[in-house]
Amino acid sequence: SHTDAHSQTKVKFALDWQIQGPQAPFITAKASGAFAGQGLDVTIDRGAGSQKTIEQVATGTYDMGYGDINSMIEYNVKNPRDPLIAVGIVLNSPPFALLSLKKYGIREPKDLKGAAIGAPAGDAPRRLWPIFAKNAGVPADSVTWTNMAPPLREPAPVKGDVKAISGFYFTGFLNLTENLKVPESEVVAFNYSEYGIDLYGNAVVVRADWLKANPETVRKFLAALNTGFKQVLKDPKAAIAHIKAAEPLANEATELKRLQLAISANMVNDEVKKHGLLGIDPARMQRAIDQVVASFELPSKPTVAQVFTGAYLPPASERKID
Amino acid sequence: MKALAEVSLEIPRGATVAFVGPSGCGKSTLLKLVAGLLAVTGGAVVVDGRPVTGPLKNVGMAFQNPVLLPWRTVLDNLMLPLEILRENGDPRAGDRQTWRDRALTLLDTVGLAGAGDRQPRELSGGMRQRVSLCRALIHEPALLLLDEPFAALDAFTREEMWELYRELRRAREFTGVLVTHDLREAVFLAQTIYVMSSNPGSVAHVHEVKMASPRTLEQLFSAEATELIRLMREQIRPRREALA
Amino acid sequence: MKALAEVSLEIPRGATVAFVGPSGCGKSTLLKLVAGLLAVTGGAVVVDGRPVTGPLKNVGMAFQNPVLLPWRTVLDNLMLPLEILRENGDPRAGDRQTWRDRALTLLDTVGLAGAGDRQPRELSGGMRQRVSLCRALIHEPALLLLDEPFAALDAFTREEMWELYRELRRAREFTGVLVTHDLREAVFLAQTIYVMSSNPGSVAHVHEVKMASPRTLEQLFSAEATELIRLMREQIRPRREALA
Amino acid sequence: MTTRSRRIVLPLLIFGALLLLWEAAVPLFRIQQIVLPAPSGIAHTMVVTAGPIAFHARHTLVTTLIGFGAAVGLGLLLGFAIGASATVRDALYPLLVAFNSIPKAAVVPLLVMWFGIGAVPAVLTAFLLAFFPVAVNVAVGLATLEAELSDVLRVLGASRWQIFRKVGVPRTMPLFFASLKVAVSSAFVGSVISETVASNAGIGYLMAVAASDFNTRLAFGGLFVLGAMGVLLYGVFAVIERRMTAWAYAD
Amino acid sequence: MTTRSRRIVLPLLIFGALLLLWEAAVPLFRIQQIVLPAPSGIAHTMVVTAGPIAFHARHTLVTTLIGFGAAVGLGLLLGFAIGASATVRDALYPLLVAFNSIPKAAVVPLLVMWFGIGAVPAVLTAFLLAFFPVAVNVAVGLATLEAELSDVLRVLGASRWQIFRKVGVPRTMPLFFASLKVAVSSAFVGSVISETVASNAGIGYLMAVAASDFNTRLAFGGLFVLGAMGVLLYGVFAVIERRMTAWAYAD
Ligand SMILES: Nc1ncnc2c1ncn2[C@@H]1O[C@H](COP(=O)(O)OP(=O)(O)OP(=O)(O)O)[C@@H](O)[C@H]1O
Ligand SMILES: Nc1ncnc2c1ncn2[C@@H]1O[C@H](COP(=O)(O)OP(=O)(O)OP(=O)(O)O)[C@@H](O)[C@H]1O
Ligand SMILES: [Mg+2]
Ligand SMILES: [Mg+2]
Repeated sequence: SHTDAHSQTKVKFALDWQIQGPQAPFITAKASGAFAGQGLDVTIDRGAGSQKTIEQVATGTYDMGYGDINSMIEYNVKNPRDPLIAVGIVLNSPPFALLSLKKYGIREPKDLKGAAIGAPAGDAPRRLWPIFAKNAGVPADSVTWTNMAPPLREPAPVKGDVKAISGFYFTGFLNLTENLKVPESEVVAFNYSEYGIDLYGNAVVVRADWLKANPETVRKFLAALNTGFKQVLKDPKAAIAHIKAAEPLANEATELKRLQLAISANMVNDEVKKHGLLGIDPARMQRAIDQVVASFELPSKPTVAQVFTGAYLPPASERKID
Repeated sequence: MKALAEVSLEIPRGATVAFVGPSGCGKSTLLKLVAGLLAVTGGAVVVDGRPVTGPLKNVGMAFQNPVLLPWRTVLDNLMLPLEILRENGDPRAGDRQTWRDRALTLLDTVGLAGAGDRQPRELSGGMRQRVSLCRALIHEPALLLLDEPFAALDAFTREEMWELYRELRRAREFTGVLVTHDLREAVFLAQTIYVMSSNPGSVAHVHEVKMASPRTLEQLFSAEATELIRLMREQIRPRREALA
Repeated sequence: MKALAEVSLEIPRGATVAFVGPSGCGKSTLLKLVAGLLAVTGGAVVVDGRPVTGPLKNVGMAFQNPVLLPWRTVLDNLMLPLEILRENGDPRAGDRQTWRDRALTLLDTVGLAGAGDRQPRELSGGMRQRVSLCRALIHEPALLLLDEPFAALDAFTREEMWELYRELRRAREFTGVLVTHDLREAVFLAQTIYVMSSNPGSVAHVHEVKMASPRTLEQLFSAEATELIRLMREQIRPRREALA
Repeated sequence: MTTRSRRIVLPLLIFGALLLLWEAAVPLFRIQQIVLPAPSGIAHTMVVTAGPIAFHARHTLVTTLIGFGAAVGLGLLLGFAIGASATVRDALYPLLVAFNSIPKAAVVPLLVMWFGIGAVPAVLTAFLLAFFPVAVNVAVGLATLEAELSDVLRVLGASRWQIFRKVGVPRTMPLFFASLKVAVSSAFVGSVISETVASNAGIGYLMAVAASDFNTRLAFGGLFVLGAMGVLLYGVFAVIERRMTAWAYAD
Repeated sequence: MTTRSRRIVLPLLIFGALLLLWEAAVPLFRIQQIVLPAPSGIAHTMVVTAGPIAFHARHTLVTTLIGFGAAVGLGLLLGFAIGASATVRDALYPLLVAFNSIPKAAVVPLLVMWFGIGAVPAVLTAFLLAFFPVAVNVAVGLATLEAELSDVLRVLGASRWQIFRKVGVPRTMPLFFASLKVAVSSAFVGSVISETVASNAGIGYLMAVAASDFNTRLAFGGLFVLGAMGVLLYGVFAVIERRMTAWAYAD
């Protein structure tokens, strides 16, 4: 990065959330010099939620961002004039989950009937609840939702304000067990992916017109991200060291666990092992779009090509992991 | 800075004393000390046999600048003492109507009939001074402290006020302490006149006014009164020159 | 409410006129009208041949209540006119040092030598009045409006102030308008005296003071002066009774 | 035009002009709806959603007024204590200031943790935001009381409490009412913040939901409703102020 | 004890007593750390994290002061305009009030959308929160100016602007400085709010990180730092106030 900074292309990049374990691919790509090696000078800002990031990229405040692809689909349908497009998937399995505690006697989704569930209004799993409920055979209107900001979410079931919460599995599970000291055996989790919800999770997104104007920048960015991603998978501990350097307030042990949880549950699955990092399976993407459109009750349905392009990814061979 | 040197004097109950002296010699300060509004830094003020440590309770006071509460009408300003007395369970507090009548009578006496509903800011300087005087009188205090209460009045209104004071005194006993620049006023109203001097303020001369009370305005033209006024003029003049 | 009935009068340049009359008859109001501080509701005020529509610029004014800016020392209060004049590019604004000297001289003249650094709240009533007078004089205005400027002063200080006024007038020409309750003061200082009456305020009598100027205090004891004062007393008295 | 009607017409005119400018600017500069929707679109959404908006607005209003009432009570009390006694001022003031420097948005999660989700934290937040301006202004008013005004009562044998009531309170009224106007706005802000963080009703909640739906029109509509309600509350206290403190305003 | 030392010792004593009570209550009522950590634990965390805390505190301070400075400038200007001209007041005031009733926390997302994450939205939020109290107090001060004070200058031929400077400003100083103390706290609150949602540095950011980690000790530590900084800023303006407006305080 200490090469001639002036000749480097500047990129403003927004994360989905704070700098934590699961954000390691981006932080590592920057810290290890992968971005600089591609001639990019990337500024990484934290995000205020994976849905907010979509807005910030859409408005041009940021060149690129790391946000929820499902929110992006919704945004595109509602704002057809300036669509975004995803160029690389980082969370291949969506981390969406409902979490509850054994003490409420909830063993399976049916038991949620009549319960109050807490989540922020924009929470993706909360908004996808209707389709989860359908798949799990629970009437969608048999629960009540309580609005709460993210930091209030995990304490709520512990204190008894609500019986369950929705959220990202790795975040919620770790917050409950690590921070709130709930025994792991007490936690009940319903992962959406286990209920026929085949969505993708967070992706690198960019405005379609910006992509057209800066194809090389996107290509280089993804190449560097691929390098960083692979380094993270190979040595999560080293990745956490980069996280700690970028955010001295981070707790290394917790973030390592969070990262490992994200890797095993969301970043690496059979599809990734088969096709490589950052890419998609078009058939699955089609199913995902169908589900999002149904769940969000969207007026029109975009095509796979409008949602994702793999054209700027490094060759599959470079994205392959063992 | 020391505004007043040791001043020691005694005012007999029921008498009226006057303080005269050059501007800035400490008359207003002295009055505030007597009222207990200022704390003495040395020495003591004794009123009614008791040393003054805080504000006195049974006094009526009119300040050099008439201070009316700007958010109350003239009448409501006059009702102020009633409110305080009544809340403090003072036996002198009668019912509201009696006080209203008394207030209206007083306003009439000082030539302000009909001004009861006006706002203080609508009054002229002399009118405010008269309202302030009424407020000092309305609860019939045993001690009346007046700081140039008639300075902003024309000669005739002023003389009418002198007569008003005289009538009040005749009707009811109270002790009066009067600060004034008008030597005729002092002679007309007081039994004892203290001539003060500056730097620091102190009592330079004491005069007993021998004329019988109650007095008439004609008595002011008597040889005795004229001579006393002339004498006090002389006593004040050299003091000022010494100051300069 | 109408405070003043039609009042029409002309003040010759360089003369001093005095307004006397019962309290509340509208003297202060008249002065503020002349200064342009109040807007006329009917009629017109003409100063120097031009109708007054806003505050006049070249006047010195001392109010009945001495208004000093409480956040400035005495000296800084006196420097106020300089600051305004200088900012407005007035040729009379000299350098700061000259003004300082002038302020100190003036303070000395009114018996307040050494008070320049004091705060207004530390002054007695009469001292404030004198400071306010100095502020009205310091920029040597062509028109001087004084509302009972000497009311809070003892007789001697007051007479010294009269003499000060006389000396100032002798040294420099200016037009003076004086409101006062002191008939001797009016006779000593003014060439014309207007006796006002109330309800609504209007000029009831006009007196030319025939005595030669500049005058001496002794002249106040002359038959002419004594007679004029007696006459004006009578003129004011019945008015008040008519009011009551 | 009378002063009264001018007070209503003038700001509406300016407001209308601003809206027109805005309406024109949106297509002119090709501003995305997500960045800044056109006023006409916002108005349309507001009309369509009038029912829910009214419901949530009422909820916010009630919450605000309860918190505000409590704040005025405590603010007066504190302001009096601080303005009247140097010891109390020296002891309490720095702590109050410290407390006031803590963004209430940061305290809301704690309040929710302690009192659960719903109206209680909203009322408390409103209260916490509103009492400080009242206390400060009352304290300043009492501390800058002209000595002569209270001397008038002191020589009547009035107690400190009586002087406070008869002179301190009326003299401080202009400041007190000025502070009420500020405080009612603050209370309003407080309840909305709290509703945004954790509530199932109120304009704050409405805006949080709108934001999560990419419904910027409704979110802006919420802002307008907040502004209108703020003006209304402010107006009520401005009228009361004029009534109570006419003497302090030279006109 | 001198007044000066009393001003420092008294609040510290009370603060200490409160801390002790708190420390004792936590084990006594078996309060969970997530609900309320003990002060000793908070202190420990603060010492351990002193480096980052100092860094973030400095960032917040700079942001606050820039926003505050701008707010004072505009607040004075607006307050003057509103206090001096009835037309301006009638036209602008309701709009200002409406604007002030909009919780700035709700505006931050918009600011972020327009200016991105970082110091700019924080400065702007600080500014937006701080200018209103300044403007209101200055306007009240000017509107309640005693006519006689300005008459003194009017007869000297002073312009409105001169009267404003020579009488209006000093007469309004006690109110202006009272408002500065409030405004600097508000500015501080504003920058922290903004940092919480949209910044990579500052105490607000620190608290957001702590909250998302459920590091309640650090979050409370952040609150203490905010309180301390608030008192400091307030203290500075209180000292300036005393210097400038001693004449208004009878003692
Ligand atoms: N708050 C104060 N601080 C310092 N000095 C003061 C204060 N108040 C009054 N003084 C000084 O004390 C002296 C006496 O003042 P005081 O008001 O008693 O005079 P006075 O005799 O009433 O004068 P006047 O006749 O002009 O009203 C004056 O020299 C004045 O400057
Ligand atoms: N702002 C006002 N509103 C209504 N009436 C007023 C106002 N100011 C003065 N007045 C009335 O106008 C009349 C004249 O007042 P002004 O102050 O001119 O009297 P003055 O001759 O100076 O009396 P004094 O000798 O007592 O000072 C009085 O009756 C007074 O009540
Ligand atoms: Mg005096
Ligand atoms: Mg007058």
